[in-house]
Amino acid sequence: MAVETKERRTDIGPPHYEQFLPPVIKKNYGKWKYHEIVKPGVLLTVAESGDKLYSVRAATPRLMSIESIRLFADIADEFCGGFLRFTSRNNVEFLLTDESKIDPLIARLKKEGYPVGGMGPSITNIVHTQGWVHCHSAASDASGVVKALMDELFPHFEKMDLPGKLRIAFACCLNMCGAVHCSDIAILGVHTRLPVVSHAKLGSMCEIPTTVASCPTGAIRPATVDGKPSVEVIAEQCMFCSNCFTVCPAISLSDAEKDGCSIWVGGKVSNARQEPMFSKLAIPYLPNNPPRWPEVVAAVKNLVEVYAKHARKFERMGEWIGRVGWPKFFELTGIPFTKYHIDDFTHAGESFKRSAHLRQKKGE
Amino acid sequence: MAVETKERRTDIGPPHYEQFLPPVIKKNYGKWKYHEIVKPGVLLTVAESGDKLYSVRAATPRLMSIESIRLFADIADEFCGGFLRFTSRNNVEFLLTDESKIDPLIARLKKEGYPVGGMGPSITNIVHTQGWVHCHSAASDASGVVKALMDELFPHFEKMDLPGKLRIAFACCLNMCGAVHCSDIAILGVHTRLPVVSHAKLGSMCEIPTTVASCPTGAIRPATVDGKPSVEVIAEQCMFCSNCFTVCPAISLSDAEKDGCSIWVGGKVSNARQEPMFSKLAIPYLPNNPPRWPEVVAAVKNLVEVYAKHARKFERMGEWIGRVGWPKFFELTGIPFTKYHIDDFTHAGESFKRSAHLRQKKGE
Amino acid sequence: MADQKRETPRLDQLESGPWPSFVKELKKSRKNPMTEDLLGQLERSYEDKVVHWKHGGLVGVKGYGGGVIGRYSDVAAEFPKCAEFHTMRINQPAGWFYTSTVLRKICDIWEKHGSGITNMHGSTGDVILLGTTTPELEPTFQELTAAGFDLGGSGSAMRTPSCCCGMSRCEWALYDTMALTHDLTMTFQDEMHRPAFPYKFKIKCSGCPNDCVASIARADMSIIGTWRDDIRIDQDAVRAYVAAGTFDMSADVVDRCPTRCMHWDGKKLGIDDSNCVKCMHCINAMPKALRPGTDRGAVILIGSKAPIMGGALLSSVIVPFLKIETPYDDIKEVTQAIWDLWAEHGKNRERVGEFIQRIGLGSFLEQIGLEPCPEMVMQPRTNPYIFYEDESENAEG
Amino acid sequence: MADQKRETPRLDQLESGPWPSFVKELKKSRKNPMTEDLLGQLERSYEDKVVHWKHGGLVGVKGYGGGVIGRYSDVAAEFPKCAEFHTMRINQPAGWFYTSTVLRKICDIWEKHGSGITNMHGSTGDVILLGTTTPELEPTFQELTAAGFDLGGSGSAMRTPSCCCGMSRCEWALYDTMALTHDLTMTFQDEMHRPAFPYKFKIKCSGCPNDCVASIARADMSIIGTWRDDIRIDQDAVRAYVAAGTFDMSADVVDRCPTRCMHWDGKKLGIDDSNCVKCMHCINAMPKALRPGTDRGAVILIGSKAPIMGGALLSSVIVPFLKIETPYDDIKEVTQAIWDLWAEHGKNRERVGEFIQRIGLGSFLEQIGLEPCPEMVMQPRTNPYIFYEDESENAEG
Ligand code: SRM
Ligand code: SRM
Ligand code: SRM
Ligand code: SRM
Ligand code: SF4
Ligand code: SF4
Ligand code: SF4
Ligand code: SF4
Ligand code: SF4
Ligand code: SF4
Ligand code: SF4
Ligand code: SF4
Repeated sequence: MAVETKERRTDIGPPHYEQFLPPVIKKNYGKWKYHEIVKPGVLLTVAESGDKLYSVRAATPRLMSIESIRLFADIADEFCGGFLRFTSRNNVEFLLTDESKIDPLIARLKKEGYPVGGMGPSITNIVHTQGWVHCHSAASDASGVVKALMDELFPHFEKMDLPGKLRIAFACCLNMCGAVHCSDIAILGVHTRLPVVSHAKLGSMCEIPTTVASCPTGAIRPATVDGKPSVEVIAEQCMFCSNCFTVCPAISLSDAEKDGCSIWVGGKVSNARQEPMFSKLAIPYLPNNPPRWPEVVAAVKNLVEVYAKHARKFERMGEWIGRVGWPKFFELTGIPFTKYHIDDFTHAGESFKRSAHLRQKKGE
Repeated sequence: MAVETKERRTDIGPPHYEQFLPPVIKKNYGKWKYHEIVKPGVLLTVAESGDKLYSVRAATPRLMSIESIRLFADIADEFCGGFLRFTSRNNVEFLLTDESKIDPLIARLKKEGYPVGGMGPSITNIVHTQGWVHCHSAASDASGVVKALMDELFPHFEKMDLPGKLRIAFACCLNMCGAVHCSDIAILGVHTRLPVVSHAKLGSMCEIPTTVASCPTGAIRPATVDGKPSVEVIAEQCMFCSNCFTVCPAISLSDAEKDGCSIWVGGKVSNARQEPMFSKLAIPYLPNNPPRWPEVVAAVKNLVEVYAKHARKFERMGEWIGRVGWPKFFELTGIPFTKYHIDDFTHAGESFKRSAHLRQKKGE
Repeated sequence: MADQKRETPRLDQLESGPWPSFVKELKKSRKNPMTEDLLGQLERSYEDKVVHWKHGGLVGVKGYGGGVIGRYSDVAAEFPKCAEFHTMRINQPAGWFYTSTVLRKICDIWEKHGSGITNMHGSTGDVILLGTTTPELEPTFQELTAAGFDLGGSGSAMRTPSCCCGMSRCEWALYDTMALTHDLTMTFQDEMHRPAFPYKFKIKCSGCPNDCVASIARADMSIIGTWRDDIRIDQDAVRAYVAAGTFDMSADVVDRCPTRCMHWDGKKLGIDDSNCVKCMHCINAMPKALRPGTDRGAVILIGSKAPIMGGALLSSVIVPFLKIETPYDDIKEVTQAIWDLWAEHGKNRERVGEFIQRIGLGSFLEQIGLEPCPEMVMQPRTNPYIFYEDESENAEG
Repeated sequence: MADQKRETPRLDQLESGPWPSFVKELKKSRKNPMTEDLLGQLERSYEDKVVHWKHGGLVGVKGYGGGVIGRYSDVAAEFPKCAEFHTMRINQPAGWFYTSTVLRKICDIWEKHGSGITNMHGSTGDVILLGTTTPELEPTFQELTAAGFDLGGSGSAMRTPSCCCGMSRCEWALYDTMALTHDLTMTFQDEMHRPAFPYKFKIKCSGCPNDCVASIARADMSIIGTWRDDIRIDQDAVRAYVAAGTFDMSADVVDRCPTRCMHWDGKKLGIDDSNCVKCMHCINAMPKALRPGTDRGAVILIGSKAPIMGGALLSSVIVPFLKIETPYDDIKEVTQAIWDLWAEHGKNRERVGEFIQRIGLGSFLEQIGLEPCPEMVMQPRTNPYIFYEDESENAEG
């Protein structure tokens, strides 16, 4: 335990959630019977007791000013006794019992710029990360790409017109602070240029053994440069993961022209139907083109539309691809298949096609 | 090209197969229409031309005396114009056009001790290896285990009473000269004791770097013993694969009491229905108990019977287990699940259960 | 400089469009000079196409080893007010429930001590207060604790646990995710605030296999509700769904069951519960007609993480079924046993999932005192590289 | 000693039972003193429960680097006649077809020069002549070549290719396996007889995806027949199978199709051939009713092997479809390109499958001059560890 002054409170943990639950929840806690999405963004949950709870889900940009949080508080006071919650995907939910208040609430939220939707077979908020707003490691901005994407995909947020849920995630570097590795569609900021080492600073700023050990492919080795202890990078062995940079500030990978985004598809988390799956590489590289990343937006939109057109009811992106096969996926989306798509990391061999099960293309 | 004397013929390759084909095959080569197993061990192949070919399949022990091969030659002369072939699983097939000769041929083969069967949903010959008959590396005999097994499983060779094909393989060491890694049931000879190094001989008989490099787990390191260069084995890192022994005769792993057999299940090779699959560990160790290996025979028989009882039509062992799940397999066979069943080699993590998809056992 | 508005032509383009704009949010707080400079620096990044933050140093509040992420600008001369721009991670209430009152309290504190910019919420679950200076950390912390809030985790520590809304609103919650999350958070305060592990350790609790908090992908320990007995079926309600025609019972439900253990004859739905793997699909499709069984508990899985450095992992089963009952002693015991082993033998920056793969799941189980069972694997090993111990114990009758 | 029969009480127990007995076979040749001593040594192994052979030295015939496996007894004093007991691997005719005449020739040669014991056949496919001495090797070889036979492979060489009976007897053969096997064997005699590779290289040819020669599991290069157009259906014959009742069309055929691309309405069988993965199951189930299409060729897969030392591998697709036509130039070219690369960069005792995994399939393809295509992978990569080259070539419009 830490040394602490008498009056200073520490290790108190978060406030107990119970004090924030509306009465209808307290009463029916653990005694709900069924639910129904009554319209986009409006979930009705019915209790064994017959009580009804409406949850109205509105989009947020996640990056919130305290002014907007106060606005949410005001809206909650006005429509639902001050009770609200946030979701695991950074939407906000207003919790009501009075059915008549739903439409006014929706109208108000829309007016303030926080539209309602993201439920059922739709596209909900994009799980994302800091980007240029806060993180030193970012190979792309996060909030900007998300905003550009959701502006374009917005109809799928407000309507429930997709075959199944479609979860999108964005992460600004390979640390993947979020859901990129298991999303229907994921956008991942990537570096593609070799680390630049400040040999002058390295000795004093970084531990050389830690830096060497940080590289997953053993691309870093100790070296003496200009008489000073430093490290060097073996170019052919580096795959730009940035892990050396994480442990050593004297290393940098950022490159204005060569950083960009890769696109991944077919991951999922839920156990519904198929087991959880990782996302798979769809597009190795697209350029960073702020403020609206048109190449990324077009690529994602294409993926969404192809999925929407071809998947069956309830089928997630990865389940659909599993059914029709990857060759068909590349054919329908028009994405070229390259050597980058073929895994060459540790467990690469596990991804090779080891059977004659092939959908043969008819000969000409 | 090698230096050779004038008259000495080299690099002539095998004789051309065409000269060994019966006339009905020559005539209908590549123009067959369909087939039918008319009775156990008798395959009828019908040509587009309407011609009929009967193949009568008889068991062999694979290890054959020239006396028996001559007997086969005599039988072939008597029943089918001298034409016969061997199969990819070491059975012999007599090739006939005269339907009336089938039953006499079967009777004759049976009388000589080479029973007919092994077709369709049955157990055919066991693919196996040298064992104590010829290989230095054998952790168990091959022919003996196979004979003991097939004596017991014989009804399934003569009848077609299984749900699908059931392929058994035996290999006498981890080199697996055959089909052990992809068989419905496989028996594998295993060492379970540490290599014993003859330090006195090693320096002169083996290359130390090669010996060190041969170990998949890095359990061998150079060492000086009694002043001589040799190697030592790090006990905790050795998993008894015998690869060091393969490259270095001064190392030995044989152990009369501790060598034995492991049993593997659920592999397959064909692309029919599910893709090809590796065999999975069922029983880590059973003792070597010549001449009839009763523990091994009982274990395999149990596996066959459980499969025969529970699998659906066409379903191979691995497909059946896939359908009901591994917990059920262990339950039905009564085999205990141990830590040995959990992979801990390079790609181990790929075999962990990474979902909540579980058939829960009902609570008591 | 701060009262003069910076030009942000690139960012301004992100104010339009139907989706809520983070740029608008930043501008709502631009009266705060830190945020004004943040806007400027961000515009600069949009121009340069590179990030303008440097590695953070070690900053924090007294007695805590984590909860604050230090951050410094590399263009501080130009944007002095955000030269230092640390974030504070504040442990959210379980399930992210708030009242307007408590939210206003947080806003007031952050208005006083920070940039006025937040994330609601961070990916791990915390309230993220984005941007303050080193001297403000301790005062902010003290006001937060006074308001009932505490810091969340960062560094090589237990991280802020999170959970789905569970029993508060979902009929499928098979255990009380919020109660468990709160209890574990309180029990392990020391492990959260004073990093002593080889690397981070995250706990996420989902009430059912739908896993609405992505625990199987993003938590070193994933606790996912499940059941052992039969799915409860209301056949009338089933027929009502079919009559309503929103889906094709055969193609969309029966054929989508991962073990094909359902049967529909046009009138009656049959389920072979012994082959049901509790995937939730049929229940999801017909919430009014099907309900999970009543013998409830959770699967405990371990080890998921992002790719650094051995590749991403999903969590894998270590306890196929556990009743989740206060005071949660068995979960706490297994957690502690795992921590003890990993803390002693894990390498620096080795997540527990990677640690298990390195030492072998079999040996891991042995050392934490759990019995191996076939539910833990997709399939038994395929390679013959077995570390036999004493063959007498392997021999089988 | 040799004319005095050795006691073999343990082996004798393996003479009874319905399965053909290898002990009887040994005894049939026991008039040969080598075999008599082999019986004795084998009985000794049955008693001791260990093998009594030592590592073989380098023995062979002039100008050949393989084809003979040297073998020496470690109890030679007791069993002097099998002190040396080498095997000769004789390249079998494609498809293992023989006439009585040619078999008798082999028997006569082996009676004269060896133990009289054989394997019909070895696991790779050769006729194995089991047991002779060093001086007998060359005379045996010369008599064999005179009879039209040659040695097969051993050591770090191309091994004896083998194939299923294919067009000789099977209506499903989608290319001529025996012709291809014979041609490749003849073309690559030098590679077979003079080991110059990092390790062994096996070729196996199966006429269709049933893979009756286990090529996908046991060959560094697996050539498996397939087709591209539609399965040919005789609907009357389909109905006849259903009427005969040997299987349940829905449960056993339609539901077992791996892509569920079949449809049966009780009268007519429909197949969505664009989703058919050519698994053969439906055709296997109804050989009189269904037949593969007529646009035929093969899939080329590469790299299968037993577990030593990186773990077992199945072969993986490198050419999804190739027309198999004499003179087979494209197969030979791709084989040669693979060998050149592997011979230069493969490590000692590194099979080509392991080599590909080490250098990466993408880079392997590039170096042998094949284009990557999605048919080569089960799925694209899941980890983001991409070795980007020039991003301009990666950029996508
Ligand atoms: C509110 C929230 C939990 C929370 O505590 O915050 C939630 C709430 C519900 N989820 Fe969820 N899920 C929530 C995140 C998730 C996640 C996590 C994520 O996306 O990162 C998943 C896993 C996604 C994945 O697999 O990648 C998730 C997978 C599901 C599924 C399975 C869908 C599938 O077919 O795979 C269901 C079942 C369904 O929708 O039929 C489900 C169903 C539901 C139900 C119907 C449960 C109920 O009876 O209340 C809730 C409303 C449905 C809806 O939004 O369509 N929820 N749900 C989360 C809302 C996020 C948002 O703002 O959009
Ligand atoms: C003769 C032989 C090929 C040869 O050139 O020697 C052969 C011949 C036939 N195979 Fe085979 N297969 C032969 C080894 C194999 C192997 C290889 C092996 O076992 O090592 C396999 C792969 C086994 C595996 O998956 O592990 C094999 C998997 C098949 C299959 C797929 C069965 C499945 O459901 O997985 C069929 C289709 C069927 O039986 O319906 C098949 C079908 C056939 C047919 C019906 C083909 C035909 O129309 O002629 C032949 C007779 C069937 C039978 O024996 O039941 N053959 N067949 C081999 C006989 C071995 C023996 O003596 O028993
Ligand atoms: C703030 C947050 C992103 C966000 O915008 O929400 C975040 C931000 C950072 N993460 Fe993270 N991670 C955050 C959730 C995650 C998650 C998602 C989760 O927890 O569900 C992951 C993936 C799951 C996992 O834990 O594997 C994640 C995987 C990483 C990793 C890779 C760890 C790995 O084992 O692969 C790193 C690298 C590291 O630890 O050195 C990392 C490192 C970082 C650092 C500390 C950067 C660094 O190199 O030291 C980032 C600080 C950014 C900043 O300046 O604010 N962050 N990080 C999330 C924490 C907020 C919160 O407390 O609620
Ligand atoms: C004779 C035969 C077994 C049999 O009874 O049929 C055989 C016998 C030997 N094999 Fe094999 N292998 C035989 C087919 C196989 C097969 C099956 C196949 O070819 O279809 C395999 C598995 C497939 C593969 O190639 O991976 C096989 C995988 C091995 C291995 C492991 C190779 C690996 O990469 O994992 C070794 C070890 C080695 O090469 O050092 C090996 C080594 C050996 C050696 C040479 C022993 C050694 O350590 O040097 C054996 C000599 C035994 C002897 O004294 O006669 N043998 N070996 C087979 C060759 C007969 C023939 O030419 O027809
Ligand atoms: S994904 Fe990378 S850049 Fe983005 S917040 Fe996480 S560590 Fe920072
Ligand atoms: S970026 Fe990654 S791969 Fe490249 S040197 Fe750094 S740690 Fe190694
Ligand atoms: S499996 Fe092992 S012991 Fe048996 S023949 Fe092959 S190398 Fe020899
Ligand atoms: S038996 Fe295998 S694991 Fe053991 S030391 Fe020898 S090579 Fe290494
Ligand atoms: S995980 Fe299950 S219990 Fe929790 S909110 Fe989602 S559906 Fe409900
Ligand atoms: S919960 Fe899933 S596995 Fe169980 S019956 Fe329903 S669909 Fe099938
Ligand atoms: S592999 Fe195909 S073509 Fe060859 S014998 Fe078997 S079924 Fe016939
Ligand atoms: S060959 Fe296989 S994949 Fe094709 S239709 Fe028949 S069963 Fe289906």
